[in-house]
Amino acid sequence: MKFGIVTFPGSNCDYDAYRAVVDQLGAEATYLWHKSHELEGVDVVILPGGFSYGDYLRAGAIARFSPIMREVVAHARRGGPVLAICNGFQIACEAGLLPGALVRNAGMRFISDAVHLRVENESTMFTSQYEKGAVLRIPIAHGEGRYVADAATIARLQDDDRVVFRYCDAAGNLTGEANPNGSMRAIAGIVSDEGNVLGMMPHPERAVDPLLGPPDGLLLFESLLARTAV
Amino acid sequence: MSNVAPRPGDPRITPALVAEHGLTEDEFQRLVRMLGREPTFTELGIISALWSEHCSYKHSRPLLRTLPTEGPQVLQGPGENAGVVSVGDGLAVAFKIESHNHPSAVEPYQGAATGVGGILRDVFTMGARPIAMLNSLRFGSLDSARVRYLFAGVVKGIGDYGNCVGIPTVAGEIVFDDAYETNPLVNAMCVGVMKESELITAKAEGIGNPIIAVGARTGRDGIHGASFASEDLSEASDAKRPRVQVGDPFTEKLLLEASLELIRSGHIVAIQDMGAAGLTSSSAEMAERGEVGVTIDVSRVPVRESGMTPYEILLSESQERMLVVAKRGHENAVAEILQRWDLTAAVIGEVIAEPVYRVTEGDTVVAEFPGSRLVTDCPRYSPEARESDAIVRLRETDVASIPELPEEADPLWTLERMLSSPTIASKAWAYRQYDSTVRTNTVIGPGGDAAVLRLRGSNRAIAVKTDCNGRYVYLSPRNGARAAVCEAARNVACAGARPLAITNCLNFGNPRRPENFFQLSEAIAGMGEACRALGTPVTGGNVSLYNESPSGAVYPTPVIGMLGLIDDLSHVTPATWSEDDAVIVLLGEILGEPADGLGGSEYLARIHGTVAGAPPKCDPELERDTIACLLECIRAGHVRSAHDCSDGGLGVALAECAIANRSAVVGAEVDLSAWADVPLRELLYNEAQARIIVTVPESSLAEIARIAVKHMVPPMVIGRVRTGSGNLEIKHGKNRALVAPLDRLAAAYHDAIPAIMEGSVESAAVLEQAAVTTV
Amino acid sequence: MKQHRVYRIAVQIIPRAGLLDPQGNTITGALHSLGFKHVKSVHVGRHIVIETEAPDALQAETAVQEMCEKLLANPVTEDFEITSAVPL
Amino acid sequence: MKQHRVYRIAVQIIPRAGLLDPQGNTITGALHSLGFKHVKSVHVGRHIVIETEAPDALQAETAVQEMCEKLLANPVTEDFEITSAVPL
Ligand SMILES: Nc1ncnc2c1ncn2[C@@H]1O[C@H](COP(=O)(O)OP(=O)(O)O)[C@@H](O)[C@H]1O
Ligand SMILES: [Mg+2]
Repeated sequence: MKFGIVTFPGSNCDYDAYRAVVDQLGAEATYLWHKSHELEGVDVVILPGGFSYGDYLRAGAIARFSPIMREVVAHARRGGPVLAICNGFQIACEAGLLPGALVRNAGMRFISDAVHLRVENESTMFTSQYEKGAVLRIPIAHGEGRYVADAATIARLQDDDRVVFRYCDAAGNLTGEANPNGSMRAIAGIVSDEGNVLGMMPHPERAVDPLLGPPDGLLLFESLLARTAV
Repeated sequence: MSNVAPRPGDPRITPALVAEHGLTEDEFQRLVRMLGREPTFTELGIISALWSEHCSYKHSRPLLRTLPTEGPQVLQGPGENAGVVSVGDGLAVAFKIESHNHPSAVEPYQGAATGVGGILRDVFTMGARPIAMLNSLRFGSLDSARVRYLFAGVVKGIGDYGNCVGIPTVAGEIVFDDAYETNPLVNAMCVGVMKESELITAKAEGIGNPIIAVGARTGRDGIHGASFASEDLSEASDAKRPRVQVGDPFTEKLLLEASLELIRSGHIVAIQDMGAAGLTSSSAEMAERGEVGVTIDVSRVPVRESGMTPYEILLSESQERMLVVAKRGHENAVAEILQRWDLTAAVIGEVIAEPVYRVTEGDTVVAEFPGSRLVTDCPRYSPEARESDAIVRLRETDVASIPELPEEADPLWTLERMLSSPTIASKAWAYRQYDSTVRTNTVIGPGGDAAVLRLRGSNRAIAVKTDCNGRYVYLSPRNGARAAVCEAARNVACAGARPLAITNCLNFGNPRRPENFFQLSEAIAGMGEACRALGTPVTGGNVSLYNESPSGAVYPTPVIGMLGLIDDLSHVTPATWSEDDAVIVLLGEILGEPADGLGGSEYLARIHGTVAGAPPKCDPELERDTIACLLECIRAGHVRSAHDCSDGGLGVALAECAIANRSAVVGAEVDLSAWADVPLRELLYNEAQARIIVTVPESSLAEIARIAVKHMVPPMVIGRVRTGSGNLEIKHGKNRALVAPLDRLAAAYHDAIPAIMEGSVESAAVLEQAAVTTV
Repeated sequence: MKQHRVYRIAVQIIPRAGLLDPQGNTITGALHSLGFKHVKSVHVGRHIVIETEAPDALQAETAVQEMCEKLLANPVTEDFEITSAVPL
Repeated sequence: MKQHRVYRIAVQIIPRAGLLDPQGNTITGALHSLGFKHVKSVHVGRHIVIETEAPDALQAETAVQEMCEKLLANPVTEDFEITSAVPL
């Protein structure tokens, strides 16, 4: 299985995603340049974190017009897996791959911390190796991570079981304090209609090496691997 | 030599204009002698920047020469953009610290942000990829609204810039003291890694090679920043506000990637940041290092605004710009790499054989200096050094006789008050705004003693930390500077690292005042002594003098940026307790010795509002032995945690071991009854140096004792970790004990700064004004 | 071909009402603590000034309208309004 | 005492001319690549709407002026302008 990691101007977690895939997962990975029109035959696209175009207008607003995004959208329409992390999530929303938007954190500040996430849906291609309700500890690092959408969208996400991760406390409870950015319904990650695009603000690629902390993000990548192994 | 004539429209050179440029009459005469004629306005501007302290080190160079700069690990000592040391396995680390004090005093957000940007460029222009940022900050008391605004703005500026570029900010220190009220200190440090073979220096070479300006366009911002950094802050500084530089971290990220690609491409011979004094100093320094001449045509420099004069173009400190010397004929290849990163490049000059520094505007020569003397031939001063009588008196104050406050009858009150001192309290409010885990190398992030970053491609890691206690340096400069080096060394050692080398940032007052120059020369002497004892050469640094405000100079603050090497990842050691029943052992300076005075302590400052007494004596040999002992214990696998005593002494250090990790607080029983004849406040709050609290399993005790004896370092067993206990209990003789509930200690330590900052008007102002996006 | 000239168009981009507005609330709170007790509410949006060449004001505005729809405003969370268009 | 009523005051805050405007530059570049080649410059500022009680429009404006100086605008890097003041 081959992962393609898009580098936009200002991406800075592309390297981390690459190392996670290659060093920890043992899979193949390649960087995809934002000006390119080629997905180079990759199976999974990762839209990585960072500050594409400095997040200067709105996080993700400019990057979604990059030439490569046309190919990424086509890949997604074909059912190809897209893992959109942090700034990637913001880009995916701007590009219409996922509903809603990510706006400034409720506390208005950038937050860097390790937070707890509860796995809400273990049946997606990104979470099949987790147990439902599992509590993960994963780093976040963002200033615009508050997930918002209109009521109808929120209801649809809920009804279709498309909320994949929620912010919770260490025991798995959804509390006000456990929601770091004020996201609606404590949403930390959602999948697209077809289930093949996952957007999440926390950084699973930073939680794969036991040297750096609990490797709770590794199963997410392994879920993707397991899918094609079948 | 060419004919240099004044440019139409240039102001006439008058004594007033010369003074405005910060040149003395003597310096002006020196310039006239150098040129053999009157300077033009442009030349006056150039010299004013180059002869500023910031660029010329005219008051500090002779002193800096006394520092040890060599060692087998040193690949590049002082003099380049950053120092470089070998860390084994063919890898090298480049690191440097720099100040951005005055810009941050005027505009905290942009001042701090551009400080981060500048030091990043210093590191990646050496060929190293930045992997970590640190900082060292000083503010006045948080009781002041202006200080809260500065603090909030500086922290946000550091965070926004580093986060956007994608370099983790992993460690630092923040001290609050009235001495820094109007003149905050903002020092930023960057650490990068590279293969040893990738090292590049900023030496212009090769006659006929083109000089290329890369990156952002040149605007009118920050003109004369270097001389601004070299004068006292005053009311008039307010009028200098248009000098504010605005940072563009997005362009910086592109520059970083493009520069590393350029360096690896083989198309260039040198690259340097256009930092302080912009194009002027970068081009002059590159020429000087390469012992060649250069010619620059300002009309070819891409500008942001129309009608910019040569003077303005040369002295602009617009950010995110680099100067590159390319190989002749490789201009297109260079341009291509830059284009890929959406950056522009313009050939603006050439390396020439003729030994001159020449600036033209089209065909007209607007400035010309003979030889490479521009940089080397600057004035040198050794002003009078005399210790202030007032400080001598302060140092000789008998602080032991200061009576306890009535509240201190309850020792828990005192401990809580110490832990909630903003200088001691958790700085998580600040570092939670810094991405500390991007690039996935951060083994220990902010919150421990030193940050630890793994070195990919090896089983090694580095530990880094900045430190300085300005109060010690104020009361006793030589000893205080020694202590700064030793504290930084202790901190990296606690994380499991062998201290390897330092960078430093000398934040002092106006050197023309004898008491300030005394502090500067003594501090540099003390720093050198400690570095020699510890075997940590100085590989670079920065001098920031004139840190004064109407109320006087700041505490002399020689901030040390320490780099340590961990040979094996299994040696990485946490600061906080976790293992039940582990034995708490104190290594180093014996408890209850005369060194245990309260002079210069945080206790006196916080509880009694007093800055006086002789600060703890720093003995670099004892520090060296204590560190060696600790490292041997760690390497032998005996140590579960290590944390040194510093601000707030043993009492605060014990509490930190218990509660610094708030989600896993751990109690302990400590027994200091063996020292029952020493007053409890002295035992707990004296800040004796060379003291490290380690926890070890019972079974290791004998081994620890053996290792300690070998290093002639006294080990003192003082207690046991009790994971089940909700208290930190400290016995002190019969019937006397401090039983401190962990939740109260944790609240004091962790909530102190948020309680002041969250919801403050100044915080809101910073968040509003710095809003890049306003969704 | 018609002669182009430069127009300066100002746009306001305003977060849609109904969304949690921490920025407005924070400022309101801060203004109250500064003594501006009479402040009832604060809302913050973006103010964007674009200078663009166009044959006439109408076409300049149309172009800016399009820029807003495509890039400058987020249709999920923001409304926009062109507030002025003047030739330079 | 004079009767208070509520005024809605709008303020524009823009980065001071001559200062680098990375945001504006980046957006200009983005608009160019989206095909809006005629765009000469973009500057992004904030648009703040404050509703406050005051005895009359003048006093409402004076108060907002003060709010800008004390809190809303950065005195070093930004200029502000009150663009409208209407009673509600
Ligand atoms: N400005 C800052 N940026 C990042 N980390 C900081 C900052 N200030 C303090 N820290 C972190 O907080 C912890 C405590 O710092 P400090 O009190 O200076 O420790 P020590 O007393 O061991 O020198 C350290 O991990 C330090 O890196
Ligand atoms: Mg320490």
